[in-house]
Amino acid sequence: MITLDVLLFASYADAAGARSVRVSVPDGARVSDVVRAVHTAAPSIALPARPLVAVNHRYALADTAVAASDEVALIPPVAGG
Amino acid sequence: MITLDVLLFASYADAAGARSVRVSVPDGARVSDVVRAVHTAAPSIALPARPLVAVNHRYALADTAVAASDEVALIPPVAGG
Amino acid sequence: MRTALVGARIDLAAIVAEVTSPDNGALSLFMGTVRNVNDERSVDGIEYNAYAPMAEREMAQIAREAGDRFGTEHVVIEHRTGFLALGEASVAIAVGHPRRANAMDATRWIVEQLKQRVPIWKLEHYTDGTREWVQHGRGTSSTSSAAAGAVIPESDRASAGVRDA
Amino acid sequence: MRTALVGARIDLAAIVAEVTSPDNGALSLFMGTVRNVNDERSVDGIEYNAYAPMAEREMAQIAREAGDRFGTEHVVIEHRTGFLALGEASVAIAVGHPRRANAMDATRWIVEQLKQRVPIWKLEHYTDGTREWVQHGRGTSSTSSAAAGAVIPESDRASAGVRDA
Repeated sequence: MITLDVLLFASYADAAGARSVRVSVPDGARVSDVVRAVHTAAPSIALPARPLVAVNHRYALADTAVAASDEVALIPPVAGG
Repeated sequence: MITLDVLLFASYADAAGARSVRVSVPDGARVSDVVRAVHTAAPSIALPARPLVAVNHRYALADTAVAASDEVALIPPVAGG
Repeated sequence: MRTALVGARIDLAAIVAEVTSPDNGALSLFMGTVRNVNDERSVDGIEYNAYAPMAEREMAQIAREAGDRFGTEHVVIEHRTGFLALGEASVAIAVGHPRRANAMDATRWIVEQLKQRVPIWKLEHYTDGTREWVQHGRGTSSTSSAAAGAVIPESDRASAGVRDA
Repeated sequence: MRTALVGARIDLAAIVAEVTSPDNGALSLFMGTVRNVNDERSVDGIEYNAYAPMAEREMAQIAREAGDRFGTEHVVIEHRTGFLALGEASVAIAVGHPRRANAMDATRWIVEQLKQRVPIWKLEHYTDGTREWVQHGRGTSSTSSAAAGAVIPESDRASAGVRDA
């Protein structure tokens, strides 16, 4: 198992009442596994069906593999500018 | 007859060696008559077939009537910006 | 070429100086400013919140892509964070280019990319005392997310499906 | 809304302040600057010459038309006259608007109209000591003239035929 503190922002952070959520996923887990784990750990976050996820500051695919050293973040719909 | 000092700019002024050219046209003359008179008075100006002409600071039509009190100008192809 | 998240007021004169060059015949600028009304609600100010390291990476990437696509090194993008009052500039984009059409096209492309890709969020403060995170497009989260996904480069795209969500 | 021919350096900060308003979410700017090369000739500077009263009238007219067309009062156009060194701004256009697309569309429309309608000419000074009046489009005078005629409003168009020329 690997443990990750998944970063949360904006409406996701407000819904969770925290800037990150700790999840455990099996070794060899992929982004989609992390998203499911966040959904279980923090059901108050209204995640869309296919939330944007960043791994090490880059948008990641659902099947991107995740390691314990990765910085993983859930990205709410962006609204800059 | 009416006498007009037709204003010249840029390449037209350089070709004529003057900022204006004096022409006389019949009473009731139109812009096209003024252009022909300029062409005769200052043949060194390389006028296009249909030069732009302004009467009182507005682009004018070939058949616009011209009075002695009008400010008439020949407008070379513009190049601002 | 320079991009930055900034905490203080955007210095437009400095940005203009940076993209000014005798090689350029045109300089195009865009600034986003805080508006007093959004979706018919009266706004007091906006708090800009960024995922800073990723926002900086995406902004730098957008500037590089714009440079390649439109053919110029003279690109500056600055985005502010923190609380902004009405009328203040949240973002400034400046492009210098030999040709005016390219300068304007590049500016427009950058602002659209920035709004779709850069992880920055705004918390609007309304005059009635309430606050809300702005959702562009006013669609559902899932719609907005799909729209964003569609413009992020294939190599850089998120689509973490949550089949049981 | 303000338009002006100016003899001194364009003050961008002042122009930006003029079109800034809490009603606006976007501010678009365009500046034309003196480039060191034109048609592969090395340029030293450009002398801008205007038919001042008519240029001012046309600029004001363009600003009004842009305001009507794009829905904003926040339009400023300044054009310089006299000799400009490399890198100096010859024209500045600023548009503030609630919406970014309109601000950028208006800016582009204004610069194109300005180049087609406003009686201003430029005498390029080349590094080899020669000077030449710039002809946009590099066509013959008659081509340029026809092109200009095509965009001037019907009510305001010149077409003084010289049948015997």
